[in-house]
Amino acid sequence: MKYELQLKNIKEGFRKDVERLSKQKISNCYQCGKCSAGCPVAYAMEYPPSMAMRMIQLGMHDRLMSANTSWFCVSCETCTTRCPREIDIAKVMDTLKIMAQAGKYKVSDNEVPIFDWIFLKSIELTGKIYEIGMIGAYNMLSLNPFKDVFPMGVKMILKGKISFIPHLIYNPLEMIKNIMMFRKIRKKDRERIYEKNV
Amino acid sequence: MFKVAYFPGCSLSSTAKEYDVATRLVCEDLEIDLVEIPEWICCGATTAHITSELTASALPAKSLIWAEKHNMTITSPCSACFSRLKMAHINMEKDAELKKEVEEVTGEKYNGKAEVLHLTRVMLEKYGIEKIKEKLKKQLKGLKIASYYGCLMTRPPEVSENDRVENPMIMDNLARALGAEPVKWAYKTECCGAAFSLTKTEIVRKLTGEILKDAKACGADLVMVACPLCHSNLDARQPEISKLLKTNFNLPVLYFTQVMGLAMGYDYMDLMLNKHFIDPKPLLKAKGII
Amino acid sequence: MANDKKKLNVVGFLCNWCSYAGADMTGLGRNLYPSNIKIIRIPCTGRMDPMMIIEAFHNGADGVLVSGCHPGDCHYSEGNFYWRRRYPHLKSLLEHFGIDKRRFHASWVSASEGKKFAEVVKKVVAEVKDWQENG
Amino acid sequence: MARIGVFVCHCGTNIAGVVDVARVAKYAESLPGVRASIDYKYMCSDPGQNTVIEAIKKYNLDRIVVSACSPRMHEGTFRKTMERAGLNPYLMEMANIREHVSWVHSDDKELATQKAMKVMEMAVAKVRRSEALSKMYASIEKRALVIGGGIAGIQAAIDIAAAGYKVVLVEKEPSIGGRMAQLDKTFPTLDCSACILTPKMVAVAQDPNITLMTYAEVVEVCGYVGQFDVKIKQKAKSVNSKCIGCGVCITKCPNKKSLSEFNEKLAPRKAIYTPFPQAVPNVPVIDRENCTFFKTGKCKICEKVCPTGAIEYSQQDEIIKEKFGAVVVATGFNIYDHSNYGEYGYGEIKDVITSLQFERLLNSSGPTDGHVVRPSDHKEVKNVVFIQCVGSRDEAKHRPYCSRVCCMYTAKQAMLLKDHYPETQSYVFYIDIRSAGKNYEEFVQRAQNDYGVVYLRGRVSKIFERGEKLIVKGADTLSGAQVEVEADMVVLANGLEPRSHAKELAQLFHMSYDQYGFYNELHPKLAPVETAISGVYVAGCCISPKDIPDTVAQASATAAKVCALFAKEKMEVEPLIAAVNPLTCSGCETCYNVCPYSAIEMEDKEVKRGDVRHVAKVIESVCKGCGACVGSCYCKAVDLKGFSDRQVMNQIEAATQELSTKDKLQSTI
Repeated sequence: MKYELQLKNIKEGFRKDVERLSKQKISNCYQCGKCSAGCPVAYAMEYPPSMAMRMIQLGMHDRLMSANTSWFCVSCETCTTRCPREIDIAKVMDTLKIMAQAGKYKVSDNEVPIFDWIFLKSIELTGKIYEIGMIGAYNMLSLNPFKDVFPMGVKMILKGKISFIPHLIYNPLEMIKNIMMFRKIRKKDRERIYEKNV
Repeated sequence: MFKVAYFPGCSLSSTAKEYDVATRLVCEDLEIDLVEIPEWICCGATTAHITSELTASALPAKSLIWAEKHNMTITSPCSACFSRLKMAHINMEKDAELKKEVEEVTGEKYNGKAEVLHLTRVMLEKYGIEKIKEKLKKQLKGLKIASYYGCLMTRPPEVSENDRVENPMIMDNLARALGAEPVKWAYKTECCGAAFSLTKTEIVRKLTGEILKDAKACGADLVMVACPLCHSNLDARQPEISKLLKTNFNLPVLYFTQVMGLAMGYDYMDLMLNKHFIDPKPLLKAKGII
Repeated sequence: MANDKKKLNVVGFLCNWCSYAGADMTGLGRNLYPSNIKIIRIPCTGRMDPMMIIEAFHNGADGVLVSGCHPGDCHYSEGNFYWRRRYPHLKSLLEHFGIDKRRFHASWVSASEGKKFAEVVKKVVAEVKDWQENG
Repeated sequence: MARIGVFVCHCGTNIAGVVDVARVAKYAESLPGVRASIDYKYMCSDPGQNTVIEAIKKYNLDRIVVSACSPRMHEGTFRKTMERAGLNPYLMEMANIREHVSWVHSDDKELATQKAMKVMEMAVAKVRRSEALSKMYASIEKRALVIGGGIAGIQAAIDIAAAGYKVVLVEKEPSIGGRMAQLDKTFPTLDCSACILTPKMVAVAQDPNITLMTYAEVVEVCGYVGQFDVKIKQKAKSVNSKCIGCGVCITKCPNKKSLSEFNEKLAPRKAIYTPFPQAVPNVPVIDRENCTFFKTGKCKICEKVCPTGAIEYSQQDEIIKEKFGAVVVATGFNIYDHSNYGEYGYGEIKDVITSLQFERLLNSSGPTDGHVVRPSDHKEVKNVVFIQCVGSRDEAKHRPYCSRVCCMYTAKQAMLLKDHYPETQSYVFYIDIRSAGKNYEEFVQRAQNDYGVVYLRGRVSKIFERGEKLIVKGADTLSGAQVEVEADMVVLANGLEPRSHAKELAQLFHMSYDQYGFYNELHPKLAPVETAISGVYVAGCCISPKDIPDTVAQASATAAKVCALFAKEKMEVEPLIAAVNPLTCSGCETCYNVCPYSAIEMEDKEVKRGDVRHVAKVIESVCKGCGACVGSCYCKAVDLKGFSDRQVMNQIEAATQELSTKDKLQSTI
């Protein structure tokens, strides 16, 4: 694998985006690999976390953003807790996902973003999670309509663990405030990620 | 009687109803007044912080602001909700700009005064383990309990503020206080794959499988948890994991308030133990607890 | 560096053994700080005559910093204790005279704390600037 | 009117790269009293100094300002230059435009140049008020104190004694030998540590010039170079000089509840003990905290069995006062306590041990007679994992520095293990291998190639117990793989840190130390064994982690410094001291009370004819020039030479004035 070092990728662009949005000093990483050693999902990642940090240092956004690494991060914070250089690696992984989902870089996963969209829509509209609607919608959109229906889903319903009626915020005024809040957040997020008016 | 702002979280009103019920029962006995935050909204869970930093802070902020206004410690029995509440509090403390933005979108002011504690700490530290012992009706003799803490209740340390990060003992101490035998095992803080339950189920099966394997190998009769997400992975997914690993774990997974409830004399149906996929009845009968 | 291009003059009195050496260490480590501070070397903070500080303000200094060894680490055993007792009295006296408290500072910087010295200067300059701009 | 010369140094590009030195020199010409100003590439060099001397002669200068680096660096150099030019050395001031200007304001050359001009102007203002001071001399007590009986202290004591001077070696443990005595073998030669150390220990004991004080601590220090008054506490050994070291008391002592410090708590020791069989002096001490007699009043077995009647329960701690001319501090190191590493088991997993414990296990006179067995069940080991950088290069644990010796000793330990047990396998987790040193890199290569030690580049994330085994979860960043090793024992390469009491000792001597407690040398390169306190020298790991050869080299260096000091009959001391003007002194005795050195005495003096007053007087040989009296004098009767009120006031005035507008650019400072 050959990579042509480009100063603009190292000094600005991708690496700078990551450092700005995650507020972490990526150059601190000295590649000890403790994050990769403890990561419970590193076995499934194309590049383990320590290698991802190196790729950010060198500005290799094409390669890193088309890999599954950040999407397989389960946010267990093991890496952050044990990092000897005090880098919040989990937050860096979050940042990669935030940037991708905001459309600034490539999205290389087709499960998590769909789930995230449905999940947040559910909160936006009802204030809480509406499981069955959410699971249903997720299964439909991810083209796997019968995932987890048998036997787990059915058993869940039989045990009364999943309700068919959404739990709503009872106060309609609060609901409208909630929807307005999400609108404001989206605007601010765009400004922040694309550095408009910042 | 002391008042605590209660943030049950979405799971406790659906998939983990039994956790909510058991928690309320136990707290009533302990004379802890759980004041449910009116009109609380979802904490955003993992989804929020991997989608937008602002959302991840704004959603919990509403509850934090309510607790601050009413001068109450805010608690959640769900590790994920607790972690998000505390994380939002810490992030706003560290990042003045973020705090300003949160105040703008929520339209309310936050002074950074809310105290966020996980339910285990409210009960075992604020209330006190000795006082709990006084309320017990029976001892859970002979029950080997593996306490599973998972990620969000323990990490990162500035959020959890637990006794220690790598080998927390707070729930083990509770198990001992209840008369049970805490199991020494290695996977008590390993990740179960939580957020991937729906999206990347294979990962959950593998990680949870390893946790169950270690608990079983270390001789646990049951696993005690304090998080509905861990519970659904360890319990609801247990049959399929057993099948996958060609074994039968048959390891009941109980919420810690349910285990406390048992020692306080509540019975099987009071604590809604029937809701679990792995029925703890045979085990509890064998040990003479019910 | 937050150099204030406007006239902003801070006089720094540093003890020879800790803070002056600490400021040397700042240079060795190439830690940058605002150039508004002018350093005067004194043997020990215990030598600080309150008149010197009053003289500095009288001559138009915008801020004064006095920095010495950490309490307990004084080269002369107890010099910085004398200064530690003098400082709060002097500060309140100066406030009484109308010298804003943001203009007069004391700190403890050891010979190895090069980075800390840069931070101290940044903080002092920022406070003096705050006074200058916001009154 | 003063005739001042200003000399601006480029210091190569160190100053000139940022500051426009020519402009600084030009500006100097505009200042009152300045008769000459010259800039030169390296002012401290020989031609540079000659330029100064020539200018002094040519322009008939009577005082000068050198605008260069810190006075802490070259004040002495230029004072000598002044002498060579026939001027009083105290009519020279340094303007620090390197450490305080060019190195810290490199982001804005214009502002840096303006500040350099200002700093120079302040020095000119000060030197205008400088007075010629005459030299002072002090006598030297030609006895040296060496603190710490490790290899550094031993070497320093032997070298000083060899020059014929008396040495007192103080060690807080019952025996000298230090950390080196605990080691099995040394890298890269695999010499037996005891074999090369014990002859030196014996040499110390037998040297007539060396007084050995073990089980003793320095508790108080007064005075200064040439005349240190030191109080040493000799702790009660409970064994007197009649002891012949037969060891019967140790064998018969029934109390073995305490753990041996020397064996890193791997084995018990008696309440009456010597740390190890080759101890020097070979006299046991009673550990009173654990002795049955001292706790309950019953037992006295040691007294009964002692053939010479050397046991003396009534002994008391004794404070011994001594005078010394110089001090060598060589207090050595502790290893990092890994109980802060939760992921490595909080120090609670028995078979996760420290490197020093492993060293004791390897040692044939160690607690297991050289058998490497697990502390938990005494079973022999097969797979051993070594983890480097535990408490080193770890900011999260507040130990960001490299401990320098761990890479090497880990390789050594892995090799020694293979030598003992050819069927064992070692794994080493490392981040970078640092093997700079003669034959060091070859040594590490040998461990890998000849001894088959498996090196894995990555830190370990977690160790946990599974059954009897330890599971080590690490990574190999070179292949990108997660690595899990099933081990019988894990050896942590704990980093080095100063002894826990290092800070208190530094405070006794007023030495400076860094945030970890390592002592600061006067200059990291050019004065590596001197401290800011003249007459106090440092050697070994109390400065920074280092290996045995470097430690021994430093120890000998301190000895050279001490001998050079003692070779003089008397010593020059700075005349920067306080002086009282009896005419204005009110006799309030404030200065008398504040002086930390009792250098002020009150006398009745005829200040004017027929006017006898109670006034203060400075005892010149005692005054150290701190200025506490000056700062507290109500009537401005005391002043400090070299930092006089008029000098400092002049500096303040210059500091607060704007640059004169003769400089072509409008000043913005």
